[in-house]
Amino acid sequence: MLGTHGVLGMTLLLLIEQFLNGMQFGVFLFLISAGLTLVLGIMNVVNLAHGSLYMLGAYFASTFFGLTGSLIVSLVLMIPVMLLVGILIELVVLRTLYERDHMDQVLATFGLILFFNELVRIIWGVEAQPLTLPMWLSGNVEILPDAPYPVYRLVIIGVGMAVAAGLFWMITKTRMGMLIRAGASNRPMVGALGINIRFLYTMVFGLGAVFAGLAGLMAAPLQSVESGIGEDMLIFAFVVIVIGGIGSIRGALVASLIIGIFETVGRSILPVLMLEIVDSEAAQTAGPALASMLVYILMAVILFFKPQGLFPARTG
Amino acid sequence: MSEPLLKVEQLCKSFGGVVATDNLDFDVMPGEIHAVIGPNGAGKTTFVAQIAGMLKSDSGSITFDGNDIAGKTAPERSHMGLARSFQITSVFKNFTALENVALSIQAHAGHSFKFWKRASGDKTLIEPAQKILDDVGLGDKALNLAGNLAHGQQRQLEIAMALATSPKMLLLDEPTAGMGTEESEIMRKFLNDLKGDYSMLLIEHDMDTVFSLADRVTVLVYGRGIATGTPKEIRNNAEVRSAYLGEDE
Amino acid sequence: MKNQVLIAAAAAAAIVTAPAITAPVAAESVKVGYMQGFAGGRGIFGRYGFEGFELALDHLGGKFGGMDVELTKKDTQHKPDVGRSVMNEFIKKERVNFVAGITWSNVLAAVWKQAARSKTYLISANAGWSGMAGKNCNPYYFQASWNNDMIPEAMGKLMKKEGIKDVFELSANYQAGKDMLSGFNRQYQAPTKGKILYKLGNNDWQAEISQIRATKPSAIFGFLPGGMGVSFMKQYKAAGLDKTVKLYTVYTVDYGTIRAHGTNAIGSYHTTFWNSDAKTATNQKFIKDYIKKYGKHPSMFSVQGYDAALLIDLGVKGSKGNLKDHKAITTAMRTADIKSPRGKFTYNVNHSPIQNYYKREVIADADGKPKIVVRGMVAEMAKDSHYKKCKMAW
Amino acid sequence: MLSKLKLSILIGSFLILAALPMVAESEMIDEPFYIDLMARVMIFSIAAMSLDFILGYGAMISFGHALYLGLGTYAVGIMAHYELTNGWMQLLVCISGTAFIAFILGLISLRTSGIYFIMITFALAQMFYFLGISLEAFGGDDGLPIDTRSEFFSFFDLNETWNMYYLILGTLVVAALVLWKIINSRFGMVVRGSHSNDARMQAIGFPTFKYRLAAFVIAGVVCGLAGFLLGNLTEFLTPEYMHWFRSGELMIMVMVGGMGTLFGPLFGAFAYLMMEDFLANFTEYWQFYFGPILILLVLFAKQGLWGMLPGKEDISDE
Repeated sequence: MLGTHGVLGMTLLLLIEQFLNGMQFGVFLFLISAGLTLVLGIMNVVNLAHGSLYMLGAYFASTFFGLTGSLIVSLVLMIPVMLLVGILIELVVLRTLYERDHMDQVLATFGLILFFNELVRIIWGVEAQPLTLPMWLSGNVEILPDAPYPVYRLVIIGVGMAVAAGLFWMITKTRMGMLIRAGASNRPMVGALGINIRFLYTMVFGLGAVFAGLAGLMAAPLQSVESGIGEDMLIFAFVVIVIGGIGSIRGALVASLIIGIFETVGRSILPVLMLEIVDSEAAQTAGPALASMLVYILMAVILFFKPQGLFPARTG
Repeated sequence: MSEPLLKVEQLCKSFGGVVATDNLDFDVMPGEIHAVIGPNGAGKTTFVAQIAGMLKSDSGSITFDGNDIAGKTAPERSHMGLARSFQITSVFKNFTALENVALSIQAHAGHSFKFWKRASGDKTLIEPAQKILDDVGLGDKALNLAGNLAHGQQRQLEIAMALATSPKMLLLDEPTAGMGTEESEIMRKFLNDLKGDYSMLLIEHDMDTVFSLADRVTVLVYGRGIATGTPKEIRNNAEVRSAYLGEDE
Repeated sequence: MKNQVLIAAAAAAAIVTAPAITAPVAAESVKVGYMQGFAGGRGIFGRYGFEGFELALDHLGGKFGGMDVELTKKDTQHKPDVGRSVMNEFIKKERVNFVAGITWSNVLAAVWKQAARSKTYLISANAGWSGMAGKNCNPYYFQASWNNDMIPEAMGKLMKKEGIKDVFELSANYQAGKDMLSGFNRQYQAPTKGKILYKLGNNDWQAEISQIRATKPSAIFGFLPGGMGVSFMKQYKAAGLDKTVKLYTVYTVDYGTIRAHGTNAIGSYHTTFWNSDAKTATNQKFIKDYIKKYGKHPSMFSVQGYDAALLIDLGVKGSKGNLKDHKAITTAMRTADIKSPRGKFTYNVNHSPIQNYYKREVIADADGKPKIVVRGMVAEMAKDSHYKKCKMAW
Repeated sequence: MLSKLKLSILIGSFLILAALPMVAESEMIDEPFYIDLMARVMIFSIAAMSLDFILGYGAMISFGHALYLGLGTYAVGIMAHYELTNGWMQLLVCISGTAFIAFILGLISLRTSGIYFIMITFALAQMFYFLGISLEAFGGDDGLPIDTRSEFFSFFDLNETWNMYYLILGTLVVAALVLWKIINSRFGMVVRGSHSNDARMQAIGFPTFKYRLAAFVIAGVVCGLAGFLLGNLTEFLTPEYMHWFRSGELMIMVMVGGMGTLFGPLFGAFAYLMMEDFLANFTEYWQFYFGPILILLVLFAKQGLWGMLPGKEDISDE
């Protein structure tokens, strides 16, 4: 299909593999976006500092792993710590922002980004932190012929799916989920029911922080743990949430997969495709340039036709 | 008999599975005050939004002054002579009362791509605005910030803004909402003075206001019109009494 | 009333005379401005660079060419326009004689003209923008590091010498990334199995890894700076690609990042200008004192900062105390007669170093921890490829 | 009308700015450095003011406004690169180019509102940032030196510090006056009305979308002019000017100065840039301190510097 131009040898098999890679990346994006869409949708707060929570998760993972040598123990240790961090942020900063406009929220949480980026450098130093994939997770399995796939990436898919399932269950089946939904659509009513909405929000934010931290922990063995890593992820997460529809878990999942596949397949195909169309120096750079703009173009197109995203939440 | 000014036929709107407007037929004759009442969640606000053009209807037709307006935007409907007030007071709080009304006049005085001349010094806007304020009894409050006016005055200002668009018909969404008895009384008198000059579609909660002002009343329950008639007929309608008035009184 | 007038007059006099009092003192010292980006994750280069610079100043007893030093350090925030503002302040307010530092090519491109116009010496402790090696070369600009494409050129030479028959090229889709590739290919001159220009800030490499695997190259040549390199190395290892494809990188592995790379980097190769294993007294003292002062191993950026300071020292010495004697300063600095940890280097016509490049490998030490070892010289006294465009008279 | 105090502060500031080059270069002071410093501050003042025009008055929270700053520099830089150094021509291209792009982007983003609007402006600006990085012909991320500054008149050489400075000051004054006129015009009333209640505006008969779009374009063009000046001042173009961090900074300047106060951002830009400079030289970890300061400002000093001054900016109390 893509011809034999193939310096990149883009065969059908590779295309399928890239598709899988895209899905895996999508699931990873969902991990990052899940907590953010909860906070954004339910509390209607723009939280730019979500990326910082992701970064903190990665740093804690590095430290705990360094101390214990076990990723699972690190996970167990990380959850209460991130919950605490989330609760603290909510109590100190976020709480005062609920009644403010989005502009204030953007600026205040921008302040949080600056603060956390430097905080980690003060505590952990300027160098990137170590965390190497433990042996038992570093194997490969051959899903497609001649293309061994890292076990750890399958683990990420598993965790992402588990989080998705857990969230659906929580939102639809549990009392907390019911309160969250009710709180989103009618705050005074929930208050009137004698439920402490402030406490509820604090817990939701704490939960969001745990999810962000979990994403950071899962990413740490595959990515550099350093100051500022949250921002790139934050941008992706926002694109996901906006495309999916703010506050919709289902939307976040679908949009994550769309973005993951679009980004991954797009950036591997586009440069080849461009060369196929015009074989020149210009195409050599235009391909990658276009690929890096791809998700933003996709977002603009989707929002042009569906200004509330693919799955607009009914409330609001 | 003359043609109705507003004629609504088989109007429908639903949100997800919830039906908000259910095959509604409705009309307002020239000069008439036609009130719509109904319990909470009956779909009154949805109905107003559909008439005003804020919500797109699923099906059905809306004819105003002989024109089908179903496909028109809210500003277009305003220009055709349909003016509305809001349930939640929505005057421009940072503007003075005079500027609020002047803005309304401006909306109907050609396009506003005029970037240079100072709007608040523009006699063609200010003078008629002052006159309307005088008419509604807010003349001496003209230079007060709208946000600083008393609640009842803000509601009056809102109607003044609607009047400033030289409408054929007023769409009033609970003009006495949130008012005390005294303020309600003033508003009632105020609307009574306007009676005859304008056709009105009046959404109202306060039964005294409805029964003292309306020529006709339609009762809305779950998006359906269950009865239409004179206030007296409605008061004596058994179905209405059980569905609505019974609970309310 | 009278008193008040007197006080006012005295105060006015003090204000007027204040600059006059400080002026003569200033003339006896060398004023140096150090500008680099220090904030955020990218601040690491500035940190190492300045530490090297400080250590050199220590070694020189706090003096340049025997003169007292007035050092002003400013943060450019990694922004070209802030860099320009800082340069302006250095020149017009601090009235410095020398400016050193600068991490990024774009900051260098934004500030060099101001320095040249005002005849202020500018010594790049890192940024190796090719524009400076070519048409913009001038008597007031000196390169203490390298030109962007020289390290990849050395890599190209190395991989050719080692007989690697084909490579997959991985570089960033921005200017430096493209410079790296052209530098590499200038020397390597063999077929490539493929090339990817990735997006700045890319962190998920699985798609690239799949693509590389599909083309079955013998080796990868990668320009993967900072965190992107750490991420790539982790994912390259996790995907098991290290078993079939060798990895050669530039600007990716160094002492500043080795801890973060961990065991992932073991078995990879890179080139650099600094023979960190050299047994020379200068190099050993540099490393020992650096570790003593900062508690960590110096990186190549530290060497660059260190040498930038030594170059200023050299220039001041040449001026014999007359900092207005630009001819003497330039002539002295052109000799590059300094005790650099990297060993001897000389200057080309464009003030770009002619120096050795080395192959380094990451191996596992006795504890299984990663260790950088030098595997010999790749290029001896190599010149950059832009100097012919420089029309500077010596 | 402005209160007496505010008017005097404005006029006073203007006089100080007008006299600054002479004072700074006088023998007594001899600190020409301040001329360049203030030139840069004024450019960001213009940019922040243009953002406030849509943000403070039109409630369009654009998180990608720095894009237009970048576009302005590209307009100068690209033309200078092809040796088209006629300032008038450059200005024309800069204005029409930024207007065109703002129009297209406004068409897309103004369909959304709230968080969606914030995010889409953000994403679109990032898109251009990445485009700039990959434009090899114009230096990619390295940026491109602008070898020749814009040429307007033979007697007005922008390489003269004073000329550059007064061009910027002049642009600032003109931009401030024009925007102030616009805000108080019929058009301005529509934009401000749709800020407080867009549904109400539509109900009284304003098709607000096109007015908001026009405001968005005006803000883009004014910010583009700031970029035009920035390119000339720094003799350099770089995609970095379009990075989202810059957009965030512009928002901070607006907030520090006072949202919806047009003249506030002039001082906001000054305060922010000075604060950045001060903190950055105080510690490498300056953002560690600046973050919390920003949060405190948002929480407790929302009205901004300008808003703290007595006298409400209310057009009616003439």
